[in-house]
Amino acid sequence: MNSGSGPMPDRIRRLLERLIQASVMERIAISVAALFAAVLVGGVLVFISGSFASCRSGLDVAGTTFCYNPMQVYYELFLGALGHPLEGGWSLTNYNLATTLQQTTLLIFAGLSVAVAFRAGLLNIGTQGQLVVGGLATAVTVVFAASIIPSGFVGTVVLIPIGVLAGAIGGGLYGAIPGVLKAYADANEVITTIMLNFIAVGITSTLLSWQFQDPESNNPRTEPIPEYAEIPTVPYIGFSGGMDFSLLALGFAIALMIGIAWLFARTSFGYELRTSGIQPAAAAYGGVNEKRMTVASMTLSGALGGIAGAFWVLMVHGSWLENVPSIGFDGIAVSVLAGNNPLGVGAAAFLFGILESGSNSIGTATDVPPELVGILTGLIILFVAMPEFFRMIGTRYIDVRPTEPARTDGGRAPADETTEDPRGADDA
Amino acid sequence: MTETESEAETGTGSTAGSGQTGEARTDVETGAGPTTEATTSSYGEAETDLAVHLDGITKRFPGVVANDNVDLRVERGSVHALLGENGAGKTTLMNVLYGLYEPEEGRVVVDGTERMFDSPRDAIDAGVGMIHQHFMLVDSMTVAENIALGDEPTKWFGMAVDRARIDREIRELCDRYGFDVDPSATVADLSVGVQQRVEILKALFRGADVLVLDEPTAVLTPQEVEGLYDVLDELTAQGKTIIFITHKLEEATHAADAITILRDGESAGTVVPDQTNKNDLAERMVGREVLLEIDSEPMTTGDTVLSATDITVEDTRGIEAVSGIDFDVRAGEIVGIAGVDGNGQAELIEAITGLRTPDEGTITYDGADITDWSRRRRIDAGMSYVPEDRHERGLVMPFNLVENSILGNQRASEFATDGRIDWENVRDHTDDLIETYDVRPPDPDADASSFSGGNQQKFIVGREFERDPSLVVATHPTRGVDVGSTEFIHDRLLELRQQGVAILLVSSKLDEVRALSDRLAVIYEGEFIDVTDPDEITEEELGLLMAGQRVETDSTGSSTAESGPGIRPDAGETGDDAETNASSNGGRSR
Amino acid sequence: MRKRLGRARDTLAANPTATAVGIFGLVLLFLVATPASWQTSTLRLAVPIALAAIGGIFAEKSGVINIGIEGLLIVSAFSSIIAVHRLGDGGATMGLSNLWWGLLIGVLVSVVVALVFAVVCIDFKADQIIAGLAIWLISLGLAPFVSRIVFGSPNTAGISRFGNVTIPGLSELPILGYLLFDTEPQVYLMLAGALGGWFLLTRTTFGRWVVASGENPKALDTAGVDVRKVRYAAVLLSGVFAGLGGAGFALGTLGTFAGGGDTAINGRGFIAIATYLLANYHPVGALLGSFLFAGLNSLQTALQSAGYAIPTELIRTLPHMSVIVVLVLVGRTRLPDAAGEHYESGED
Amino acid sequence: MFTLAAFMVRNRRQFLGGAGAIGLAGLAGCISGFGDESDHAVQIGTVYATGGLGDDSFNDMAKRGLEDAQDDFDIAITETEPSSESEFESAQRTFAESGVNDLINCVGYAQADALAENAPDYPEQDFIIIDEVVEEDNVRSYTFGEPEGSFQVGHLAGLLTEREFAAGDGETIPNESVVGFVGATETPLIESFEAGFTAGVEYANDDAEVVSSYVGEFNDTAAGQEAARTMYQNQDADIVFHAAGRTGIGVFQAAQDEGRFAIGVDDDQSLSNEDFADVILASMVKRVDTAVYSAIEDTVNDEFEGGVERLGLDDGGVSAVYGDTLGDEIPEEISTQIEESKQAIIDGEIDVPHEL
Repeated sequence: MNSGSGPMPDRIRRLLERLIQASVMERIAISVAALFAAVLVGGVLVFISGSFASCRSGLDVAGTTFCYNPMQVYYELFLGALGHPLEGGWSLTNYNLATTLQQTTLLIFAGLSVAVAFRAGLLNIGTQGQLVVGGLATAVTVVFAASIIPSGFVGTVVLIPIGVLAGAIGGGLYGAIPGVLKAYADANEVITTIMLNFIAVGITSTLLSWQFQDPESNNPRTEPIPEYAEIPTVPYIGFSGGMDFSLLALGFAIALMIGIAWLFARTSFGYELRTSGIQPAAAAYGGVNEKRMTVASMTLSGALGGIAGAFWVLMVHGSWLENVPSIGFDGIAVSVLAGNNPLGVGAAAFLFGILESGSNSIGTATDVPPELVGILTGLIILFVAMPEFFRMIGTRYIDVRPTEPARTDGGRAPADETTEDPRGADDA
Repeated sequence: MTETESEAETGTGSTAGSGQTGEARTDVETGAGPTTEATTSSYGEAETDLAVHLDGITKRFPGVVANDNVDLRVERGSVHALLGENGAGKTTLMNVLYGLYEPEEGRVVVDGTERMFDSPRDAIDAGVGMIHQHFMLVDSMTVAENIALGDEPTKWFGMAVDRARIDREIRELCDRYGFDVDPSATVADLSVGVQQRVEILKALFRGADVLVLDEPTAVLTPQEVEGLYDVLDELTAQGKTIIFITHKLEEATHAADAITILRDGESAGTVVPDQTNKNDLAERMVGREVLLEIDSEPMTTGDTVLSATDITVEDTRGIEAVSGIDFDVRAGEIVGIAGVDGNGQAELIEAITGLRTPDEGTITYDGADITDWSRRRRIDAGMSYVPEDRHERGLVMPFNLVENSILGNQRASEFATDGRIDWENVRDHTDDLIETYDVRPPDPDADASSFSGGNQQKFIVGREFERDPSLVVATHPTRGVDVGSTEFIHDRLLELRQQGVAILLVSSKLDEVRALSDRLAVIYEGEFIDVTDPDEITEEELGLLMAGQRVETDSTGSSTAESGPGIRPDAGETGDDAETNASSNGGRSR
Repeated sequence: MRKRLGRARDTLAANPTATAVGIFGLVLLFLVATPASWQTSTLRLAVPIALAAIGGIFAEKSGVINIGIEGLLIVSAFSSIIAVHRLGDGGATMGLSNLWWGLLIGVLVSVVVALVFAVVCIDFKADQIIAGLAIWLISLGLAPFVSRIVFGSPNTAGISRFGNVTIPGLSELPILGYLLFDTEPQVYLMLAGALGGWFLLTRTTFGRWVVASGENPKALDTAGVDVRKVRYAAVLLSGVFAGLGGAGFALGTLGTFAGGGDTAINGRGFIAIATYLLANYHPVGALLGSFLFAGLNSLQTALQSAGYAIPTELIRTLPHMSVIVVLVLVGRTRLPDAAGEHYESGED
Repeated sequence: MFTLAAFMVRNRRQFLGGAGAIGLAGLAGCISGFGDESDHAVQIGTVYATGGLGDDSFNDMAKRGLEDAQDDFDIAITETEPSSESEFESAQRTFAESGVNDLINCVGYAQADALAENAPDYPEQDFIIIDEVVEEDNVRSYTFGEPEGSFQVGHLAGLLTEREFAAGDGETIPNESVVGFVGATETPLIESFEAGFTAGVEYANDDAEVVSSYVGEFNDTAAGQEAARTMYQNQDADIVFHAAGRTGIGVFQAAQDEGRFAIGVDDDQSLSNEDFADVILASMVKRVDTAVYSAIEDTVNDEFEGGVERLGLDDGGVSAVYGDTLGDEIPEEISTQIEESKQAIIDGEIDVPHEL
């Protein structure tokens, strides 16, 4: 990727290895543990709630009938999302897997959006709103552009990039608002972005009924975009068009994911963004204009959210509908599970793609309410948020206490940093 | 295990007897001859006369022994100094006494009774009060609320705090010890000296008989320090026992009845001030002879590099912190700014380095007006800055040294092209820095947070000095840094000066600014109260200036004339009542 | 501009009497100038916002930012309705009306969820914002999950609601009478909660410890008070208040709970957070602030049925927009110094 | 507790067995667990409208049709309740993909777009859609004469509002002729309710005023309550008709609190919501259950065909049904007039508008 620098020198590889071993491994361990813990708690919840439901045949324990089998629920959830690969007649390009990958693609964009902001130290809860606005921008732009651009292959090649760009711009501008409010009016971004989510819904539906409503439809939706403007599927190897999923979109998402990772690791902007996220004072000291960085990272974050909206329109629905599903909120879960690491977002998005798609299987194949998936999502975030919990469990069984460096010179040993405030006025 | 052992001791023998056992163990384990000698010869009272007896305290942290078998005997009604360098384990020892830490070994005996303190609550109940170096006060609360915190008397069957009673009790205490503190004032509005008194009142309110003061003078002006000594006298006269932690020989010998020295977590003996001298104390403290000598040859100064005119800066609360300061710094010259922390130094430096916009005035740099320049532009123009707060500003703690080595240089053409960082180059640069500035351990991949303060500071200094700057702004460059690193940093500063770099040095260490500076400005309440030749001013005069007292015989006036308008004509007005006024414009260091 | 606003704010804070008189004047104006139906509906709609905000004040003042307060409103609301339904709508259990049992159980469930949040944030040192979001998301899933199991639908069955409680004599007073002394129990709870919260926070030992725990936990710790316990108590208290708000709203106003989408709580917990920031952590101020947001909400309904051609969807966002406007104009309320930070005794 | 442990052990043994050579069979044994359903002759999938079950009107009516059919035929039911319009397409498709459903019920007009897209992709799959027309061979569309039914209850409201009438918990305000309409979303279908209602009110009484409010959601009872309360208190409305699914429960609550009347929709809500029977004057019943039942009946008998079926006043598809408690108290001269206007509509003498 970095064409000028030649083969990757050993030292850098070593650096990467160390980085991975030190923090990334721990993160992965915590994320996996959190997933298991959430599944476990969810399973218990399912089992117990089964005693309140009514059913014809259940498990009788001490006079109580338990109607739900957690094992069955998770079987449907995880394998149902892949189209039941362990059962007969399975094909790779099945509908359930297509749904899973469709959700994965959207969640990669949403997760990246959240990750970019979180890494910059900004808790952007507003990806949902940015997605809603970006999606509408895409739908409206493509419908308008389609009227002046020839149809067919040319239309596909021109309209899709225009649509994605429109989504990015729409979401980016909408994301910039809380950035500006934070930078120049000191308004807490958590509150403003949550409020802007509600406002996005209001504004878009107002715009819709004012101007963009499809007169043909009873639903609150925009005019459908022409079929050739939808993301095309890959012939022969891809999933069929009816499945509303394209490998090209997933490929683009993965490319974008790698691009963001590269941005963080190898560019000045990425360096400044990460520094601002960890220690704003150090970033300011290092010549970063905090205000501009706040606006820039929120804009980038919003643009990624807008792209998620664009793909929701271009790949899934072919038009923009009111009541956009909560992809943006799930993006928070994805990013948190991924430790805000762009590459981790891919894996986490796939997991949540499975949850989303598997909830259909739960709904149809079991009596357990599919809202279980929402609870699981919350539980996963909750467990990921408390690494200390797993560290405590970890240290109880394995001694993984980090080796503290001993006193390395005549100066203040690290232990003294804990006993005396390092910023203290210690005149020697 | 040790705890049960010592409990068993108490159970069987007399307290004095168990003390003997402790000492014997000291001998065997450490073999530190002088320690035992000093302890027994100069200070061998029976334990029942002791207000506090810490016996063989050992406290370990992961990887470090902070206290190693330390003994401390404090006579009732005395002032006892605990002397040692930073990191010698003084605060740790006192935290053990205050119940914040549980020692791995040793006994805590207060008032003749052995105690096990699980929490500060227990210590408070046993009559031990602690005044921390960083005051444990809630800024937004009133004096009365702070003093009573955790011990509030109540009325209406515990339903409500009995505020009248708190005020009454505080007034009684103030009368008794001669304090002048308004219970209804908000702590944030008080000067540091008064805040310290609030801390002392807080301990007294809880019925403390033993008061532990951690570095009580660190943030005080010399005049406030004198006031503190008076308070200590008053307290001991009323039968209270004082332990104070310090690393200043002067204070220990001046104020204490007895001094216990700590070095590297071990006791280096207890002495009575009359029977010792400073050299002996210093040697015990540092373990070798220290001489802070700086060879600063006079330099021929070049062109003006930095010039500030009529700079006025407001702090974050909108209060004027810097009021119309003028000065300039020439190439090959070190201009020092001395002053008690919180007199506007931080705001002034931030205005110069581009972290804060001055409300009035102009700053020129190499002839260009840079008042409105961003921090970025100032860095690019060759301004280096060693910040006061290395943990918040100077280093990104979770980043390793490689990443930290380009903080501020992340867009410099040396390390980045078209916004892409060439990490290979950066790594070479880091290796160079580590080698040249002797950063230990020499591990570029270790997180900044894992290095000791001295090494962190050396790394920052290296990064800033190797930037080929034309101006270096260094604030407290040796704060919290060990002696060896301090010397090294001083040498490097002088070397830069030799190379013709303009240097602006801010420090609260009088010896440092006096020794290094070519010209020395004293800042008080946001104004330069005087600009002097550091060689011609005595430490006493400097101390008075820092407290806002103008020197009557203006012998240094001539040196200010050539350095531009350094004195504000009206500065004298504010000079008199330092203690009460220091508070009014936010002159706090926290 | 910003500075001037900040100063104006400081001036207000420095003159509590003048501020109080000013606010009282505004309230009076509101009472005289608006129709009674709007006032009563404002009071009713203020219940979940005001009580959640007062709860949030305690948690945040103690240093734990409880952004999961929306979740607490949700769980207390739906569990109180389920409880009433299970115990028997309209009946009484052990001499106490089932509605009141429902309120108790709603509060209890909210406290249990708050306890989970407290354990996660205080003992397991989770990031408070993330953990709060998790509590919200879990509640969003739990409400329809449970009611689907109990009722076979994301929506609960309907139940009867609290009736007005009239205080003899006082209810005859002009305006104040019908507003404050002839109203529903949850409104009394809200008024009592604001006064009680104010007393607890400013006049009791516990209140002082809460403030110290949020501003400078080390100071509290060295004064011999267990910061951990204070924070636990404060977070649980936020569960109590939010529980009263959620259950009171459900039993007094909703009478049924829609679990789909944003649920029937519909972001009121987040508005509560904005409310206490606006009120600068003052419980009575939070009560008045909640009137502002609830008033906007009922204004929206009033405007619409009065036939003004403002798009419905846009009017519906009025409260949310005003939160942002308020945040921008007032600027960042100074959070307690240690809010969001973990504290461990012995740590420096 | 003991049995629980035994269950776990058994399950684990099964699981371990599943991991062994025979593998899948064991795993299947473990996951299928309890709650098995036996095979049925016919399987019906239902995708509900966004208000979800428990709305006491639209969705619950469809559900009732299913249950009635279940009583009469050997059918298995699978259901899903999407929470937003954007989920309809995948919900329908998931049912169609599974290939086991003999009929898929799409409840609600909002599913039309999605169905229009899906139906051609699954030509062998039978669908029905309620409230909207999708012209495909494998889709049967059921529409109702909502404006006509609404006209009837409008007529009733218009007649009652100007006279003094008290029954149950409610009473009218005789000197003010104002009635209200609370709708969910501003869509053509819901607006056709208002159009019919307004026409009915005007038919009864030229001076009567109709105030209307759209809440924006089908399941926001608090908003429904506030909207209706404002009408009762500020605008002196005495009867409010709702076409807002679950939001309408708020209208009933407000009516009860204010001592006024409400008119229900879809189902006879004085029966489905007994708590409010003392304020529900009447309901505009829309026999969604009949539609669902007939479609299932045809499927079971292998007689299903695509096409459009319109259910109106004449065949009882829509009708004004008096409240269970209050109906008896409605004066006869009024019910006679209602009966007359019904006939007039059926005969085409009254032209009921379908749009505002």
